[in-house]
Amino acid sequence: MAEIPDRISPLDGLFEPGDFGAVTNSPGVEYSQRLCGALVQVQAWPGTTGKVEAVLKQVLGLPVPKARLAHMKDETILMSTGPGRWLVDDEMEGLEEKLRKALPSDLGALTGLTHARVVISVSGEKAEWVLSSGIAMDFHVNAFPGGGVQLGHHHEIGVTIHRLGANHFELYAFTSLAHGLWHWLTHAGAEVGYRVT
Amino acid sequence: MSGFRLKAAETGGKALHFTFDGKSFVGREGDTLASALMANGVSIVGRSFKYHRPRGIFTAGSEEPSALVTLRSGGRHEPNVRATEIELYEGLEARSQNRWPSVRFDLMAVNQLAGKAFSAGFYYKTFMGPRRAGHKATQFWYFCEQFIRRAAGLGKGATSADPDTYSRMNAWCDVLVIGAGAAGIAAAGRAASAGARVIMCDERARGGGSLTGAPELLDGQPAAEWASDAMEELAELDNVTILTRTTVQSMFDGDTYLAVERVNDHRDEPKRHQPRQRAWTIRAASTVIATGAIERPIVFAGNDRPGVMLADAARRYAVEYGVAPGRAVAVFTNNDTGWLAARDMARAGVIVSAIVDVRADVQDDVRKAGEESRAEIFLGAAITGTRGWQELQGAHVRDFHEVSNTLGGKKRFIGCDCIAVSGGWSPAFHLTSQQGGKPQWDAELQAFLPGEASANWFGAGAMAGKFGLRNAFRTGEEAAVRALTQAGFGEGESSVPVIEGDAIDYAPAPVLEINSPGKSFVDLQHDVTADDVRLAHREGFVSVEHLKRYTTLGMATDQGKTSNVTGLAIMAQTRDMSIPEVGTTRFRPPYTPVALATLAGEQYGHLSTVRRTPMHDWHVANGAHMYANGPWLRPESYNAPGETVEQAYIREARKVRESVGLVDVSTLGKIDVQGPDAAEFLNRIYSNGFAKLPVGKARYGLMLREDGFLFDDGTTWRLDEHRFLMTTTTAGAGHVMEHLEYHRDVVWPDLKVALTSVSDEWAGVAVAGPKSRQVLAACVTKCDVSNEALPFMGVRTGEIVGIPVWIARLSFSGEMAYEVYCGANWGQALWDALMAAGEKHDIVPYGLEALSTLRIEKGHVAGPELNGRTTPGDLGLQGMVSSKKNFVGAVLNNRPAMQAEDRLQLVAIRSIDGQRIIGGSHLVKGTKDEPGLSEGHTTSTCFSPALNAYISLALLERGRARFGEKMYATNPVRDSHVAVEVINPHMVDPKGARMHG
Amino acid sequence: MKITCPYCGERDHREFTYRGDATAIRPSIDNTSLDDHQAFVYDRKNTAGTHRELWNHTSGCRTHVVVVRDTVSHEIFSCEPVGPFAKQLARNVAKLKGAGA
Amino acid sequence: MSRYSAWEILKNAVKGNRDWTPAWRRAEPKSAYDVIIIGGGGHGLSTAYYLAKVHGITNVAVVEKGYLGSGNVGRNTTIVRSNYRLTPNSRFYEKSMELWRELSHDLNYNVMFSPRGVLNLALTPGQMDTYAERGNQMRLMGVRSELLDRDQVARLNPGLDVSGSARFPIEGGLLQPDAGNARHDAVAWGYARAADQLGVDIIENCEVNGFLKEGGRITGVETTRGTIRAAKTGVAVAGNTGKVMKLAGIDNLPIESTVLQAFVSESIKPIIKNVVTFGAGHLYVSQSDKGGLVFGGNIDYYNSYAQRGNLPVWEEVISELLAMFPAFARVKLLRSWGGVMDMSMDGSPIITTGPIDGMYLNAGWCYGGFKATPASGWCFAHTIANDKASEYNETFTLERFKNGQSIDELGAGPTPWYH
Ligand SMILES: Cc1cc2nc3c(=O)[nH]c(=O)nc-3n(C[C@H](O)[C@H](O)[C@H](O)COP(=O)(O)OP(=O)(O)OC[C@H]3O[C@@H](n4cnc5c(N)ncnc54)[C@H](O)[C@@H]3O)c2cc1C
Ligand SMILES: NC(=O)c1ccc[n+]([C@@H]2O[C@H](COP(=O)([O-])OP(=O)(O)OC[C@H]3O[C@@H](n4cnc5c(N)ncnc54)[C@H](O)[C@@H]3O)[C@@H](O)[C@H]2O)c1
Ligand SMILES: Cc1cc2nc3c(=O)[nH]c(=O)nc-3n(C[C@H](O)[C@H](O)[C@H](O)COP(=O)(O)O)c2cc1C
Ligand SMILES: [Zn+2]
Repeated sequence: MAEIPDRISPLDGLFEPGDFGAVTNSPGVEYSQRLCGALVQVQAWPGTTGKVEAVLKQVLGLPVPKARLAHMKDETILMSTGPGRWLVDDEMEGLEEKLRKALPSDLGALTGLTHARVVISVSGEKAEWVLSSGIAMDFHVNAFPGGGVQLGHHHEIGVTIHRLGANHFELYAFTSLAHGLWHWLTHAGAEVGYRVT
Repeated sequence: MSGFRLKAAETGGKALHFTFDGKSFVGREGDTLASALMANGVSIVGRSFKYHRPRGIFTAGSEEPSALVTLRSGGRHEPNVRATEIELYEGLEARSQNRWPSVRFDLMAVNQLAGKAFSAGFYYKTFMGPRRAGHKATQFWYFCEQFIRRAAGLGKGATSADPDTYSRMNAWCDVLVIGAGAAGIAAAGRAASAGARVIMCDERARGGGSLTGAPELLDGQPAAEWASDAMEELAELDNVTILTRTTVQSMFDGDTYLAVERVNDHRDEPKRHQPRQRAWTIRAASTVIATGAIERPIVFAGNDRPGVMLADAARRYAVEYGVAPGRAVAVFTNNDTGWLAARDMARAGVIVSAIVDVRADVQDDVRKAGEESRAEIFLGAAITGTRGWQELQGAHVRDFHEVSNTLGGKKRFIGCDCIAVSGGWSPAFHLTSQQGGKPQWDAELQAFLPGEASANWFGAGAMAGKFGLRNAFRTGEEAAVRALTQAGFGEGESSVPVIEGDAIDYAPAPVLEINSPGKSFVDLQHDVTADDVRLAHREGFVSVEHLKRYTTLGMATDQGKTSNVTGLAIMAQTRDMSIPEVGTTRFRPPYTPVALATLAGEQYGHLSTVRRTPMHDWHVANGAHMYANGPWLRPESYNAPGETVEQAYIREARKVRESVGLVDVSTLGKIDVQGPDAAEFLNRIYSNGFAKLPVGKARYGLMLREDGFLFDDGTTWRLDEHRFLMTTTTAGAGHVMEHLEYHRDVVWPDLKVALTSVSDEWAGVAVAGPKSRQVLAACVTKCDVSNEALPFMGVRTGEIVGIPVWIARLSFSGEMAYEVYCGANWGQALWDALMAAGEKHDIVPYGLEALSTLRIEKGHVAGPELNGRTTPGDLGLQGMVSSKKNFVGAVLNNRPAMQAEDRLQLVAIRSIDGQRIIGGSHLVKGTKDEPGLSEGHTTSTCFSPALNAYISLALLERGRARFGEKMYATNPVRDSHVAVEVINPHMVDPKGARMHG
Repeated sequence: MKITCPYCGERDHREFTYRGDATAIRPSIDNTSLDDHQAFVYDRKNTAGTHRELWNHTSGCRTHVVVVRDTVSHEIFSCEPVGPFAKQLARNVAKLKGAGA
Repeated sequence: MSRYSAWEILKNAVKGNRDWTPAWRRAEPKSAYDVIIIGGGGHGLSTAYYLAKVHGITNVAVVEKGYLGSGNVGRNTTIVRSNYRLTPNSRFYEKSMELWRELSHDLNYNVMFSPRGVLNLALTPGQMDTYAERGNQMRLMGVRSELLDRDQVARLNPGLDVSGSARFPIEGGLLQPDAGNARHDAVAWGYARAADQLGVDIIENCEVNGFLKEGGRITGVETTRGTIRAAKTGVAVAGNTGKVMKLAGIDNLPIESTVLQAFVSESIKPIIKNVVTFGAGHLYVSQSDKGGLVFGGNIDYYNSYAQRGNLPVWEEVISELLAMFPAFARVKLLRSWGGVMDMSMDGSPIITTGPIDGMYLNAGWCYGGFKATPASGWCFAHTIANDKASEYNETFTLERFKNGQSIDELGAGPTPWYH
């Protein structure tokens, strides 16, 4: 049987490593991209939230984060993205099947989004500044602390934003719109200098 | 006016070279273009709007009505820049505007000769032209208008795109401070001390506001030095952001402000990688507005001559820029600040020849300031006229009686080349007025004050009518405390400096016009005179808003910052009313004009984002012309070299019917519908039944709007008992998603349904044609694609080159066809695999045109037929409207007019004689010359290779009863008139043998 | 305008989609009265002043909310969740307001 | 009162412009009239004028709550056109064009009707077909229209980005050469002056705050300046329809009020000829005689009675303007403002008798009622005078929403914020 072809990121061809814009000594921001091994959205029904949380905890081995927060362990990120809704990002494939077994439809719904998003990492001293320039959201740590998750948009491009630390964010960008998001990030990053790795 | 650089300042600062109207000059670092021109003795800077009269420099800030120039060239060409605001840089290139051939000699100035006839409202009374019927009636005005349009206008616009970039920034804060004068600094300091997140904006290059030229000592330091230290200290705080060269332009609802940062306008061109300007959207919890006050003039005859300027501006040129505004300056005032301006100018080395005050007497300390200026003093006097050709040479002074507002005594002449006028101060509450705040008149200060707060803002300093430095600091801190409370903070600490210096009265005498013979200008840019105001009154345009619109007072680029109150005063006097009874016009955003590109921000040049399918690059590389379809770009056709779009799509469509083709359908909207109630939910959404759709089957569904008209269509696949994949039209995807979510959340919250857009998760390829099954059979594994195992409308999983896929046997083309979906990241690999598998059948990729041709031949409806005005019945889809269940739109779809027989109904037409039917045709009975009224129109038109004829789908009145009728498809705008036959829209394979086969 | 989404917190109104008068109630699915449906689809009180209206946080969590807003001053008085998770979210709103977020 | 002419201007100029008299009398409300028109906007004033001129009904008062023309007639982007697709609209707006062409003479007031052409840009071949379909409908209805290709469009308006590399490349456009614009304020003032000369009382600063009702019939109004009786009362208050009709006990109408913003740039020398609209979004721009670029786009999407809008629409509209005309980048925005729109559920107007006896309603003008001003007044006057619609407004009823005969030019459905 043929081997499964490589997955191609929607940013392939655009994402060229190097330093760009006003880089003097060190760049203001660094960008990198990755595809998720598995990205699965979990949706509970109003009465089943507790049960779904228990399933998630058991399958992922992670405590379930409160609204607008994420928990991480090893290769797994569990993000709260809406009422009774979570997004699980796992390095390994096969997550959807694993969860589906544990989560019958009377408890909730599972939707695979592995190919629907590309993750762009934005880090560096100017990360907050760059993101603020295009996303109408308060990025101050008091409003958006490390470990926080927010859903927002840059013009018509929706993004889920996970803040890993003071100067580090991951943007879950829609596959078909990733080009547009990348275009903006390069525009915004040029002023402070950006490094693509 | 013949300004010059004052001795004391001659050596300071770096020399900067610049040109004005092609002539070279030298200015100094720290100059504005205005101060540099003044230092070089240039007095005529531009021409007025209507009469083309010479205009000089009137102010020293953003309120400037007169000194407008064109800056830079090429794509950076920018008209109507205020010389008083632009900071000088090496190589600056400026030109005067609205003049021909030159600014000193302008032929259009003949307009002045007809001055009286050109009075306000004159256009409305003439140019109607001779009375003629029909189209001709208006031609006369239309003819004249072109000349008028050419004479009007200020600078010229650029003709090429701008090479610069623009950016945006979003900011949140606890306390926004607008204005970094004394009040602003005090407010920011206080707010910062409480730990609040503070943003302070000032439109000038440096903070300090009026402190930069103030004669006072603060904590023993000169005010300017104190201010710059204070700004530095603030800037060092982590919780304070200071934005200079940043004008807060607009206040919007919810304490949202738009500020524009001129990041690079003080440079020749932007620093590399930097934007020219940045638009800040600032969302504040509370705001201190400390925008100061704007000085206003007194109106008198001949007051528009270059050399007449505001007193505080003249003072600032001398004190802050080291430039004398003239060789001999006369001050004309109705308040004490004029005297201080005279004194400060004299201290800086300017010769003040006279101080003319309308008041009969002044306080001792004011009189002392006058003495220090060594000027001749005229109390109870007024300037009644000026002398000079283009420039000012002197003024006439007469006695003036303040209470009776009358002139008397002999006319005396004073020689001066600059008149510095002060008519008092108008608080700058523009931002609060923008939100609809009603200003209130203060009779004591003779000024409008901001009035009640409409949002979480607090006024401070001169903006709130609290004049004087001591007041500014005190009210700045008070406002900060209120703002802090509003934002949920403590009160912070006070740090008001010790102030030594004048404590003067800012209240002026209520005199804003000296009525004497000669043209007295109220609005310097629009050439509105005091007589125009009186004429408006005579003609009944007495409401302020009528006055404004009839005379255009305050409608120029300065929006009347220095002329509104004087205009009101004249109207008030004419109506024998008080100023507040007359009222004031509303300020609107922006505060000062803003470059359009700044408001487009980073979007300048990049309208909406393109949605790209995973196969996008392949399409482009293979000759596809990409075509906008909703937010996506899709291949129109794949053109071989030399091939037209029509040739290409006919070839592609023919190939599909003969053999096989494939098309990228990744753009279809795809929605994951899951949950125990998913089937019930779909059953309520679609007009046809979905409750009993078996697992592993797809069904074509129709959705109606609430009002019973067709909304969208598509196939929905039952993947599982509780799991469906809905597809929508490409353009309709967003609206359908919202429609579903709305019904789930608002109408039926008790249904357990999860809705997720998976449009980006799946790449989709449709494989169509008699050989399609063979193509799949050649590459699909883990799935039997035989007719028995995968019948029409069946849905299965499988693999292609190891890629997991969904395969649904659906047909849009009427051929045997399949849609194959896989994870988007594999989309290209799937495409390649299908192309390879089809190679021996000569598989072709086909684009939108061929796709459309195939479905037209089959009579399938799409976007053009779902135009928002059609019902299922209109399109022959009544059979898909269930009468056994209730669904969205069911009831209103039953209204009699929507079921009527005389509606436009779907038909097809075929060209009878081989002539081409062109898109957008109407169906008529008459000849080309007399076509008659429209009975219907074409919707989707193509050449059909299957029928070997030009055909079209069409909507025709009572169409279904008219098959066989001969008509014309007329297209006068495209010059065609084609004989057609009305036929059944199911043109190819009406029984469906091919797709079921 | 700023709207406090019960899930996401205070956000710019540009992230939300207006969905109309919240006092117009869709007749239940088995109501077939033409008048009721017509009233729901076409008749509007079009209030000047305090208005209950629906918005969807389209660019955020996609929750629907009922906003009470003054259509003359644009002041927003309250924002309550609707939909299946309304009860759960109602608790959130109180929290979000308390945090001053 | 004198007729206006070039001669009058010269004569007066010589005399220092001292002899001009008010354009209209400041009338005091009488206790009763044959007809009261509520709303001193374009439609109210033109109604009064045609009542007097065409129907000989001169005992008429127009009551206006603020200054005359303070509503939408004084704040619109002045586009006058009849390039409609649906027959009822096409007929009505072409009637309006006929009246526009004669208007300056008719009123003896130069309303500066300027048929400079309205050009709708098409950005895809599909849009060209849609425009052709509309252009053909216009032709069949006797309205001039032309379908232009890209070069023709560019020649008319040199700053357009026709590079083909644009996100939405321009394919061509539909031109209505006889359409254009008119000076908004002059229209209000001209109608007011002409109506006044025919005996109509124009009463400013007089707000209607109640209706007189007798036996289910409207018999007049209560105002801030007293009670005024009338045999017939016409309501033409545009964005305020909801408020005013509530005073008469009509709580529900197929109308929602929203804000539409408009924008004007600083003056620049003539740069665009036509009124140009952009096909990839909602945007229209023209250049005023003063030189300002006057433009507008979508409504602010929520219900509103505030005459001001918000920032997102600025950004949207201006990005679209610059996509069309990139060379306008450094032209500066001078002023923006808002007007309250009476958005009807199908985007088409209502000119009808009722909904109560003695009352007549003129509303639902959405973005587009300025161009309707003459025909709206003409039809409303006809309807009031004859208690029956004219042939031009017989479909503009309230009942159409009930019986499924909506006149939905855009096909957007009963969702006002999508119209
Ligand atoms: C920004 C904007 C741009 C537009 N652009 C165009 C365009 O380009 N082309 C076009 O054709 N149309 C356009 N329109 C629409 C057009 O302006 C309106 O449809 C039309 O002006 C409405 O009719 P009117 O003139 O009678 O309304 P208005 O001028 O609004 O008249 C209604 C009057 O009623 C008065 N009133 C309200 N309540 C009371 C009361 N209780 N008592 C007494 N008086 C009352 C109001 O004060 C107002 O003066 C635009 C509208 C706006 C807001
Ligand atoms: N010549 C004079 O005598 C004179 C003139 C004006 C003020 N004053 C005195 O100065 C003190 C005033 O202090 P203050 O702080 O109230 O006013 P200020 O004039 O010192 O400061 C106002 C500041 O606000 C800035 N500003 C105005 N509008 C802005 C906007 N929209 N965006 C950004 N920045 C904006 C101005 O550039 C200025 O720097 C008072 O004592 C007043 O009486 C004196
Ligand atoms: C076609 C048109 C052109 C306009 N041109 C200008 C202008 O050149 N300068 C200006 O200040 N305002 C201009 N305005 C806007 C008016 O000043 C005013 O904002 C508008 O009539 C709304 O009134 P309001 O702002 O008082 O509410 C224009 C308005 C229209 C309708
Ligand atoms: Zn939200």
